[in-house]
Amino acid sequence: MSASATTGAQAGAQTQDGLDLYRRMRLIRRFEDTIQSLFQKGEVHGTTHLYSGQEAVAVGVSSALGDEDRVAGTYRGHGHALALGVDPQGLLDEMLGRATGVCGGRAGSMNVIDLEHRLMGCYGIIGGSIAAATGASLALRRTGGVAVAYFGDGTTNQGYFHECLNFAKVMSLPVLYVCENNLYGEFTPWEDVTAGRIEARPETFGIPAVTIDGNDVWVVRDAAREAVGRARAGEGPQFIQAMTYRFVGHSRSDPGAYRKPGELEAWRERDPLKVARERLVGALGAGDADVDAIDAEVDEQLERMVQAGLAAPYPQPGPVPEFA
Amino acid sequence: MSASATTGAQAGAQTQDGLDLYRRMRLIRRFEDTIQSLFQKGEVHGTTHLYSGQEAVAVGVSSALGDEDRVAGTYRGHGHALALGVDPQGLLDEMLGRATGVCGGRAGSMNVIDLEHRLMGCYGIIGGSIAAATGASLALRRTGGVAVAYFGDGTTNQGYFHECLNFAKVMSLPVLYVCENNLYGEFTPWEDVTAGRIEARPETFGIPAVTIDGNDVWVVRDAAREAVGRARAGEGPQFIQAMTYRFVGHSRSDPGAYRKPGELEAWRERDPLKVARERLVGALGAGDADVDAIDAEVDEQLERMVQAGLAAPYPQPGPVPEFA
Amino acid sequence: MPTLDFRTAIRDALDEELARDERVVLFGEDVASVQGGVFAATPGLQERHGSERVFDTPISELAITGAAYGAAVNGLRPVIEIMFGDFLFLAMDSLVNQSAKFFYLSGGRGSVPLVVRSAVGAGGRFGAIHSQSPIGWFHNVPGIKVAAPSSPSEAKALLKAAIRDDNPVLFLEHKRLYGVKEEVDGDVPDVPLGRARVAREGADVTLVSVMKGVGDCLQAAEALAADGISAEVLDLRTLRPMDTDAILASLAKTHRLAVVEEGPANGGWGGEVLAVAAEHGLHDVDDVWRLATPEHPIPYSPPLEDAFLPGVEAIVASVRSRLGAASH
Amino acid sequence: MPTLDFRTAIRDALDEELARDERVVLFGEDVASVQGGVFAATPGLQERHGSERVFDTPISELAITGAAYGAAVNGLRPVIEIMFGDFLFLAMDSLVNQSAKFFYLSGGRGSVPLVVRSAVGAGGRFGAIHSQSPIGWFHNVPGIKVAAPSSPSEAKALLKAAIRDDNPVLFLEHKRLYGVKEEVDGDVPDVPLGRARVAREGADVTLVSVMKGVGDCLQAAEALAADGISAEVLDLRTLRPMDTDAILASLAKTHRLAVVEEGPANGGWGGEVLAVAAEHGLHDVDDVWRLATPEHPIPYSPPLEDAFLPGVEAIVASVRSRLGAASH
Ligand SMILES: Cc1ncc(C[n+]2csc(CCOP(=O)(O)OP(=O)(O)O)c2C)c(N)n1
Ligand SMILES: Cc1ncc(C[n+]2csc(CCOP(=O)(O)OP(=O)(O)O)c2C)c(N)n1
Ligand SMILES: [Mg+2]
Ligand SMILES: [Mg+2]
Repeated sequence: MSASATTGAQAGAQTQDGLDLYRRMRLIRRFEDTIQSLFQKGEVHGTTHLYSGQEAVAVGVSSALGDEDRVAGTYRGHGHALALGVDPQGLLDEMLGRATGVCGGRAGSMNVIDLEHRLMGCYGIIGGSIAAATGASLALRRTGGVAVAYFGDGTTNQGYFHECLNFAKVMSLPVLYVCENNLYGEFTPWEDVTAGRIEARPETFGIPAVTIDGNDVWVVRDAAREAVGRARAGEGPQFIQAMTYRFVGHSRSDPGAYRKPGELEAWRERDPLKVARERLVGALGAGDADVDAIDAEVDEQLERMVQAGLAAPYPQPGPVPEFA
Repeated sequence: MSASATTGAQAGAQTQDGLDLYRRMRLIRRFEDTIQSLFQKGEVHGTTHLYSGQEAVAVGVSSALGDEDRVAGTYRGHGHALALGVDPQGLLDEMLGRATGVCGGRAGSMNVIDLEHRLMGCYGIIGGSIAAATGASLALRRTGGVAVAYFGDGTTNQGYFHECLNFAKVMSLPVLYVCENNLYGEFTPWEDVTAGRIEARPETFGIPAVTIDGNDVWVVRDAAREAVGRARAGEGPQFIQAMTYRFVGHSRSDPGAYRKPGELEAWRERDPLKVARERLVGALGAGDADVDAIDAEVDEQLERMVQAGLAAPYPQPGPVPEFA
Repeated sequence: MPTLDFRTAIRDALDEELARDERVVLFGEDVASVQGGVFAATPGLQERHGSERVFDTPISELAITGAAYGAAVNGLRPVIEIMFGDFLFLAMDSLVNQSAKFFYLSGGRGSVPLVVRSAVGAGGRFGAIHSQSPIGWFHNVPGIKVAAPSSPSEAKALLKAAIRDDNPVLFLEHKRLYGVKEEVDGDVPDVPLGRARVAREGADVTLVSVMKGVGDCLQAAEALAADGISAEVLDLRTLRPMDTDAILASLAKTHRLAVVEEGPANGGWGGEVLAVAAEHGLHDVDDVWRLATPEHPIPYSPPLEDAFLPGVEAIVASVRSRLGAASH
Repeated sequence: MPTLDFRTAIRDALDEELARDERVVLFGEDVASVQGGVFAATPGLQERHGSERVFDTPISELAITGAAYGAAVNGLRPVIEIMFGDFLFLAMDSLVNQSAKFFYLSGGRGSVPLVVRSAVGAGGRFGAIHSQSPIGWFHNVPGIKVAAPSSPSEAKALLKAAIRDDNPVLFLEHKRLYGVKEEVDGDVPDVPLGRARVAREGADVTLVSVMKGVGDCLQAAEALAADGISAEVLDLRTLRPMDTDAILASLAKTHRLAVVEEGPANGGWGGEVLAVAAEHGLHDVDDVWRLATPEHPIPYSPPLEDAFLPGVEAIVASVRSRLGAASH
């Protein structure tokens, strides 16, 4: 096969790979839109924290992980789960409280667990994901795996953050800490409650830290590949601060009154889906039609999922064992 | 009065002041020796954590404080208390479990409280002193007071440390954090369990931090005066890392097997009492006799205290109200 | 008659106490935000009382609670919000090892006037980590008071009493009550901590509960009245100290007592009520029992959560069967 | 006969399980030190099993406990030491909100084989913050087991059972028991979690306790035998799950039951025992009561602490008077 054919093949593979990343992000976005509308319809209950706008982080990081790795997500975890390959129908059914949900309807939006798909859990307590991943890495270091913790900017002020990063560093554990800095903790700008630069905190412990554009999936993947590689190679914990922004309220009850004027609009210009589409039809030589096709397929997929989900049975109350 | 007379008077005042600092340190040292022997005699109970070797820190810091300031000490708090002016007899009686103890025998070695002498408490939980002082400064900022927290090197790995320093910095509270780095947390060398430099942690938050010789009471006082002054002036939290060493076991059950060869001997050369005596008879022009006299007076004082303490009544058990 | 809703009752109590006493301060996560916290219970308080006295904090439950303790010991009277009761574990060390110990250890010379507000309870589909009731975790801790109001007027009166109390008080706000409205004319009367309330007089059985459970018991009592069973409803209001006199008095009257507790029976506060009955009122007891939740975490799915909670129907059915049984 | 002391029993159980199962790991503050921790319960274990499996940690209770949870979910079987039970608050969030919830939320697909060892109890003059008994704080938490051994052989058997259990187990070691010796010949028999033990047969009254309290009850029973009172002593061994069958069986036999609890009565585990008796054994009850500690923090001064704790004399006197009273 001629060199040019090879590069052509490589280009094709790269394009295909880029389209796959785009599809995953698009799936998350439409999933969240769907959850929001189902919430308004009274089919999703309690509260939800949507990942819309942050898709490139989880999709980029997950694309750098192997089968031996494990992930701890947060209450804002639909994207963390879908990026790992958790069955979208199972996740939707969980939100709908159905027996067919990935946790049988027991967990709901904030507490999803899917061990089969490397998701050790989503944690409703701020900092819980950090502890979970730190501990996981104690086990994974025996098998060459790396643990990943997602958490937000506001979580860096919690005791879990400090204790676990120090613990992981002194034990040189294979764990990657991914701070999704979306500028706010609930309604509070991160600078108002956070002393100094977030990335300086891991650096102080001697943990390598990078701050990256969290809305460009390729940038995220490259950073994650490097960090995961170093962790796997025995270089100890790694830290990524991904700068991003959530397009929706903190939770369903939040109108977002605190946003600075023009802020949301500016970030929409940097929508990770927009960024990816431009790269795809630009440098990666895909056609707009290829991307449109994905959009249509994902929309269809979600329509089918909603129908199936709303038709799925609710779990039957009944005695449940307290202990394993 | 002639200039030389003035300087002479100043020198005299300086010498007297130095002798007072020495006396306070000597009192703490002999107090701790006494506690140890009373422990062996079965008159002091449970466990004790002695301050021997670290006297210059509490004495130096306390000499920089005013009536409007408040202090939070630790389970290693006899020195923190005596340096503030807590009645030595009351403190000894507390250790002896007598009704005449500063807390009526209820608290014991680890939990001494003496509000009258600006000691809001001694805290048996690692990090408790940091929270207590941080909170105190919320109240003291109304009255121009400064709160001081003492804690050890090992305590900087505790969630309290991280959360409170960040809290104090974002709120710009008048609090001084005094880390007594005596190289070990219990039996563990601080480097083994602490990632990076301790002083880098406050610096990361933008909290001014200095590392000083914790065995020279004048060095400690100068650093404390500067830090307290900045805190009082509204410049927010301040941090001092005082390098020091404990001459006795962590607690009464500790033989100190972990000490590096020659380490104890080397630090004994830098005994804060030795350092102070040299400065006194040197630069400060005191006579050895003056210092010897203090030693003798303090020894006598303690003999009298022990007699009085052992003669003091035990508290009577009886109903105690649960609530204020 | 003018109505008072639970949220406003909380807000008004805070507003009035902040206005009455300079030493009162309020802080927590997002409490000073426009929304007035996640549960919209504190809007406008920062505007009215200034950012020195009402302010947001970092997400640092341990620092918030420790700082409140340190401030309380030095002259302030802090009210803090720990958003969800489920987060109290992260604050518990300071509450139990600092605040609850201080009065005793100081030889009675000092005290800790501190109120910890926290939203608790299930039924809102918030799942296992945002629906728990923390009473059991604090019930065995001397030096802490635990208040658990059942209505807007009770909430306003008890919160004011808690703020004026010189001891640490854990003040629990049941999420399902925030929307509740009540007709209130004029000011609500003062309520002392530690005193229970007979919410409904009855002769055949005593239903003991707190918070949302009191309303459920009142509805159940209504239904039971239809088939000639006269149920007394006792609102404990405060779990610690517990008003054992009120429990024993009602028991002496009805000889049958059921506790309705939103939480696992094993180790719950209802066990303490039964223990008090057995220990001090045995001769009055014909029957005592508990309605509580199953011994597993709180489920998310609506049918699971509904079946999990002891609701009005369950109370009615249980009383019917036990009284039937008891009359054999 | 060869003797086994409590410390060695703990150490041997750990040593044997570390040797038996690669997945078992042990960590905590200073556990790997020459001394083998502050209570000298783990000396030599790092030398024998390597620093990957037995290691010291920073003073970070939350990280220790959270890391143990994360490791347990991913195939290890961690045993951690939280030095004093009083420090458990700092670890409680992970225990209750992570470990205790996982089995249920995972739909039963995962579990958390985790043991938290902690030294508890008063009587050693350690004061208010180093002497508490944490049972009450965890008693109301589904998904956690609580073991509280009363002797060296019980400690060894229960610790091995806890390590082999697939659930989070809080394993409490009473400080006053560390020095206790017991004649043991050969291997100690296996003991299942959740099963109580009749430590002494009796007919007139049942004394229920755990840990050091069991020994006190046995001594009291001896003294009571002298004046013709036959006391049965029930060692619950596990507080959660609680062996209610054993409690009810003994009650059916003696009709009188006293709980000896080292902790405040209000909200303590003894209340659950009395509640079980009243709820499920009322017809068998002639008298039930609690001997517990006063409702204030634990004092340091020896005479205060001694009077504070329910000792042998107090138990004897209480049984004498209640049985006298009851026989009227
Ligand atoms: C211990 C704890 N405290 C508070 C909360 C309530 N809470 C949920 S999300 C959130 C904000 C977290 O902000 P950040 O870490 O930036 O993550 P983001 O939500 O922005 O993704 C808070 C305070 C919680 N879940 N747990
Ligand atoms: C939360 C908590 N964990 C553990 C302990 C047990 N402990 C008492 S002192 C100590 C070592 C503290 O070391 P450091 O902070 O350096 O202070 P030092 O004792 O050296 O003065 C430990 C672990 C405690 N009291 N509180
Ligand atoms: Mg954020
Ligand atoms: Mg130290």
